[in-house]
Order: sequence, then C-alpha cells, then structure tokens
Amino acid sequence: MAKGKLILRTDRCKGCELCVAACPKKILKLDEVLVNQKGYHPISITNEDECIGCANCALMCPDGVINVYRVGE
Amino acid sequence: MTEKKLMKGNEAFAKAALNAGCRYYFGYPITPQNEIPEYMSRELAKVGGAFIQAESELAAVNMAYGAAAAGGRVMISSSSPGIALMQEGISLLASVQLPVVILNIMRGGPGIGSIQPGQADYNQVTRGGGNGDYHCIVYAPSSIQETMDMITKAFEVAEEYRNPVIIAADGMLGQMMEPVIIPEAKPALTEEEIPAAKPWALTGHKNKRERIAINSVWLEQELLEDYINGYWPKYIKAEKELAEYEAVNLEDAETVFVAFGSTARVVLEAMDILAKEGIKTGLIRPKTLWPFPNEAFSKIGPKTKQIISVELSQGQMIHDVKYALEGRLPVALINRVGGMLIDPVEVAERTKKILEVK
Amino acid sequence: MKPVFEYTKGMREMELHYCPGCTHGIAHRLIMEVLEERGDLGNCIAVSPVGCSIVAHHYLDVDMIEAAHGRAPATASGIKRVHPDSPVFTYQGDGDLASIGTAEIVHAAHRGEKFCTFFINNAIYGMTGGQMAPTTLIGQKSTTCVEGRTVAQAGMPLRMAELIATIDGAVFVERVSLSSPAEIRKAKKAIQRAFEVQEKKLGFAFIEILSTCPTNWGLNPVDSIEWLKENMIPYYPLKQFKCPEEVK
Amino acid sequence: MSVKKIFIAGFGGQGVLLIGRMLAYAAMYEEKEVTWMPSYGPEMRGGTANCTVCISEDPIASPLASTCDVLVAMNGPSLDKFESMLLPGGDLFINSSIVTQKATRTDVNVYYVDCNKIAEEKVGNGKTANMVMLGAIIQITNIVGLAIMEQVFEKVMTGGKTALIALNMKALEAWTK
Repeated sequence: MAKGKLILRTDRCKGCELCVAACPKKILKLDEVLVNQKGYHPISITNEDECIGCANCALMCPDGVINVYRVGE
Repeated sequence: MTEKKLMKGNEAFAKAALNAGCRYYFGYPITPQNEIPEYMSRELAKVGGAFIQAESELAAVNMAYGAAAAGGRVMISSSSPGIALMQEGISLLASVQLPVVILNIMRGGPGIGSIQPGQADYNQVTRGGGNGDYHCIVYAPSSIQETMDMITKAFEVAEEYRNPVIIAADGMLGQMMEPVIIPEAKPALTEEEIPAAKPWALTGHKNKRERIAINSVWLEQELLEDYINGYWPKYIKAEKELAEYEAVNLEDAETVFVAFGSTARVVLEAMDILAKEGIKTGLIRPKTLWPFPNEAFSKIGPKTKQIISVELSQGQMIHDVKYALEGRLPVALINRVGGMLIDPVEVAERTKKILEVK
Repeated sequence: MKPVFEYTKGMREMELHYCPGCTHGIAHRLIMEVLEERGDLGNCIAVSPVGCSIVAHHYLDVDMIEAAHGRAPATASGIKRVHPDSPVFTYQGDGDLASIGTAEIVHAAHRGEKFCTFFINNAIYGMTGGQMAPTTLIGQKSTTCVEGRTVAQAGMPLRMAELIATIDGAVFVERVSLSSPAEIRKAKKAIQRAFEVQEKKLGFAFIEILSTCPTNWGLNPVDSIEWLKENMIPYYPLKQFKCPEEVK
Repeated sequence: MSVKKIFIAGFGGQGVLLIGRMLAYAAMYEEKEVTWMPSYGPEMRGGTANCTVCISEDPIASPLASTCDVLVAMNGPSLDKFESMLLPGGDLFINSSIVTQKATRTDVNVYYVDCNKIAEEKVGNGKTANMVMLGAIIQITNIVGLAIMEQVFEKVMTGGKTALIALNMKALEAWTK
C-alpha cells in the first residue's frame, strides 16, 4: 500500500528524467505516448502503490512539476 | 582565390582579420558576436598569433592597449554593452595614438538591452564615448563582403592614422550567411620587423636608441594642450580623406533616404516597393559614420523635397544628417528600437504617410 | 493528505525557461524555500546577474534588480546601505562572478558586506553558448577551447570558495552541490545558515553551488549529474570553509 | 527584382536551420545570389527556430522576410504563427508527421509531407526527415536543381560523412507529389 501520493503538473515537465534517476523505488518513467504543449514526453508514475513519499523526485525536479503528500495522515 | 564561400558573418569577419595580418585578439563572450572569439581561439595559434579570453571587456581592451603599444596588429570585438565597458580603454588608445581595430556587432540598448540587432550605438561610436578630445574612425558595412573588405582596410587606416578604428556592424550581419570572396592573406609583421615598421612601438631600446615612453597623463596642462593640438590635424585630414558613402538615384529622387548598415538594405527594398507606386526615392548610405560624409548631401538634386533618416534607434544619425543639410530640406525619421528590425513594407508605408502629411 | 513537499510560494506561478535538467531551477527553489520558511519573502531584495539567470526576477517572488555583468555585489552593497535590516542576496554565475566580476566580489567580501552571495558554478558560459569559464576544468571542452582547456593557455580553474575564504570579511563560506537529494538537503541547510549570518550582521556569506549545464556540456541531464560528481567534486571539494559559532 | 524568399520554421533540433543552409549552398553553386538569416537567441534547448533564405539572380537587398514565397512549417505552432506571411499563390509545406492541423489558407498551394514516416520507411533512417522536406521543396519550387544537391553534400559532408551522401540524395527524392 502506498505511503506517498504524487501530484504531477505535467504541463511544466521538460522530460529531463532527474526524478527518474532519483526515485529509490524506480516507479517514475517518461510517458511514451503523451506529448505536453512544450513538446516533451512528461513524467508519469508506473506503480502508484509503491510510492514511499520520500520526495527525492521533487527535490531533484528543477521545474516544480512534483508535489508529494503523505497518504492517510 | 576568387572562389565564393558561404560564410556566417562573424566567422567571415574573423577570417578577414586573420588574412589582414591580425595576430592578436582579446575577447569576452557576448551575444551576438561569440563566433568571433570562438574562431580566433581555434585559428590564431595556428598562424603564430595569440588569443586570450579576457576576464572582461575592460581587460580585453587593455590587453589590446598593451599589444598595440608593443607593435602587434590587434583586433578586439564585442557588442554594444561590452563596447561601453571598453570606452575607458578606447579613450586611452586614442590619447596615446595606438592603432587597434574594434569590431562592434551592435545590439539593442540601453543597459544590457536586447541581443537582437540595433543601431543605437551611433552616438557611442561616433561621439567618442570615452572622455577627452578624440575621434574614432567608424566604418558601417551593410553586407558580409563589405565588412570583410572594411576590416582589411581598417588595419591600414588604423596604422596610418595611429588611431582606433571601429567597424559598426550589427547582429544581422554577424549572424547571417552570404557567399563571400575571402580577401587575400597578407603576411603578418614579425617581431623582428616591428622596430623598423613601427618606430613608436615598445620593443626595448637595446641601448641603440632613446627609451620610448607611452603616457596618457600630463601634469603640465600646457604640454597636454600642445600635444592635443599636435595630433589634431590628423582628424582634419581624416575628415577630408576618409569619408565614404554610396549614393543611389539622387538626381531623380523626390525623397531621399539616409540609412547605414543592414538598415540600408531594407531601405533599398522599400525603394523598389515605392517605385512600383510611382514614388521616386533615392538613398545616401554613409559607409563611414565618422567622418560623416557631409559631401553626399550636396549631391541631392533639385527635385528632392523630403529627407528621411531610417535608423534602428530613436534618431541618432539624424542630427548629423540635419547638420549636413544646413536646414535646406525637412528631415523625418523612420525607426524601430530595442532590437526590433524594420521591414521594407513598413518603411514604404511610413514613407507614404510622411509624404501625405505635407 | 499531509504535504511532504509542496512547491514553494516563493517561486512565481510561471514556467522556467531553463533547458531541460538545468539545475538553476533547483537553486532558485532552495533559496525561495528558505526565505518562505523565514517569513522573509516580503522583506528580501535580490540582485540577478548577467548569464542564463539574468531573468531570475521573472521567477522569484521577491523584489529584484538586474545588475550589469559582474557588478551584482556592488549593487547589493548599495541596496544594503539603504535597507540595512532587509535580507539581500546576489545570485551569480561563474562568468559573472569569477571572471568579469572578480573585483566586486572580492571587495564585497573584503568590506564584510552583510548580504549573501549564491555562486552557481557549472564550469561554463551557458547563455552565450558554451565558452570557457574561469571554472572550466582542465581537459574540459568549450567553444573557446575546442581541444579542451589547458594550463598553458588558461591556467588552472579558479576555486572561488577557497579564494573568498581567505578574506576576513567573509565569515561564512561553504561549497555545496545539487547532485543528489542528500546534497540538495545540505545545500538548503547552508542557505539557511547564510541568511542567519546576514540577520545577525556577522559578515559576508558566500555559498558556491556546483551545478550542471547539460546543453553546453553536450550530455543528457542525468549523465550531467554523474559528470559533476566524477569531475567537479574532486577539484571543487564540498566543504564548509568557514562558519561563525553563532549559527552552528 | 525577382527575389524568392523562403521561410522555414520549427522546433530547435528539427534541422530547420540546416534545410535553409543546404538551399543557400545550392543557390551559391548555381551562381545565384543568396542570403541565409537565422533567428537567434540565448543558447537554449527546446526553443523554436526559424530561418529566412533569399535567392535571386540579382544582388539581394534585405535578407529579412515580412512576406515569403515559400513557407515551411515543421511544427504546429509555426504554422499558426507564420501562415499569414505567405504571399497568395505561394507554396506551403507542412510536416504532417507532427503537425495535426490543416492549413487555413485557400489561396496558396499546400503540400503535406509526412517527413518522419517517409524518412523511416522509404529512406530507412529517421534522421533524414529534414532532407525529405528539403527534397519536397526542391521538387515543387525548382528554386534550385536537384542535381546540384550532390555537389552540396560533397562539400558539406566530408571525411567520415561521405557515406551519408547517397542516403541524403535518396531522402531528397523520397517524397513524391
């Protein structure tokens, strides 16, 4: 069961993948289909249940795409 | 030798300097002229020259001051705010009469401004900019080829007049590509040849001549006055001998445009548009901004009723135009500022408005 | 849901123009987080440089002025004289601070100016297209050293934090990196201390922030982070060079 | 003066400036007058790019275009922004691999070129998408000859790149009306 919940503002994403590299659970990935209005494949979550809410992704994100919340509190 | 090459302006300018025998270049990154220091960093060492990426434009101009005093053939380049920072050094170069070619790839100002093409450096380059009584000789090319040819000439003029020469090009010329014929490479002065070629240069007296001192400070003002009066005739000579311009259709024109640099090219196209509507126009294109080609204005025919200065500024050259005309004809301004370019259709439309108003 | 991380209100609601993976966005955010937490967003006055972050004033929700290239510390010195109790900082890149602006930064430190300087070191000129910076590493390629920087041509890269640390007026000097979540947390702690030093009027506070420039390094953003770790940190060690007792 | 102005726009990285440069080389080798003027800005990834190429038998006055004879839209925003620049009767080339909308002009000739698909399927190399577009421009406008392009490629693709000449020539001919 997920401990963390990510709210993504994918319109701001530039597909740099710094969050992908920082995620300890490896549950972030660029969306292969979607292209945002800036012309980038934005970030997406492959398995929401595994998120531990560590916020490493948000710390690494230069563009303010990711907000992180604790589930159930 | 006469094979045409498609070259980006800035690279062509650097190549022209190299072929003119320039062996020393000092610069600092600033858009839109970065290809010049980049080219020099790659090529100068190959021909026995030297490139330094200075810590600032202020350092670059003072490196040029040193290298020129030592007898080297030197070019520096920058863009408008960088040239502003160099003004201390330019005044210094003029005060001690050292030849340096200064390439200004102009952009929109004031302040840090915009990185798009501009001509609001007119006052900065023609009115000194630095302190004291001096002039820079200023060329204003309108194509890549003309810039290359003017650079070639600028080194000769700088050394003949022992004075800084500015080439006032702009971001459009620096960034565009055109086919060019590269000027023939001239041999550069070797270190051994400097004493004979430039007897005023610092080379060490070798116990064979009196020591040379290059100084800008004069604690006895009487001596400074004598010194300034002593070199001033070269500027009178320059005014007589160096002014250049291109005139198009002055005899027939009812309206004569005055424009320099890349703006003159836009005006040429506007003239075609106006001609199709039966409006006869001509053009005076100053190729030197100092000395200003006053003589061109005496060639304006009796049919001309209106002069229009077209500039990428709030109207800086227009004052020289009015001075040259001595009040004979009305002068209007068509302009854009801040790095905005003007296009031929706009020039044509605004011209018609000016002519209707009268 | 309880927030673990929410984008700081110190960042204005607009997208950043920086290239994908450029760490300016992280540095901007950390400074604004600290100011927000201190309740200082409304009091702060900041100075932006010339370089990619010349438009920082678009993004940071504090009063700002853009300085001429390299002159931010002089501008900040003037601001601080009028508003001695307001938090003031400069945000400068390696061309701005370590090249054209060396006189101003050295003398701001020398006077013990009571403001903070955040020095973004990414070892290259970004905005003008990848020319050599004073901090470019030996062997690193740039458009004005296409074969790689050599000592003979350009000397050894300048270590600004070490240099500033030799000046008595600089009382807090630290070098941090934006290369991992853990390092980012440390960087934020250093920024907090720097503002405390300023608040207590102890002297000049200087933080060098190792950053990436994927575009001009010719690497993707993730590889750029690795390059920073492997190449920059060995030459630019992460270290707190000076810290007054009052903020330890 | 019969100056032909070609305006090419798209995302940075789509080879927009390269298409223009290839046209400029070709015109020069055909002994024509030519200018190539790029948009320029701060070095930045992910921005937009455009360039203007002017080709003429006579010296070219302004290298800028407020109107153009040929418009090439490599992405959607470029079509929206620049469609009105095209003179009536002009040629409009749209990269239909990326541009989903249709042209709104009815007084121009519109060509939809599926650059990426043609590059991948017919040429066998997705990177040649911009050369597929260049081929379409040349075939329709005859602004330069297709034959001269081999000479252009020989000049710009030297050393290890000579192997790419045949591939690029194939790309130029891949699109057919």
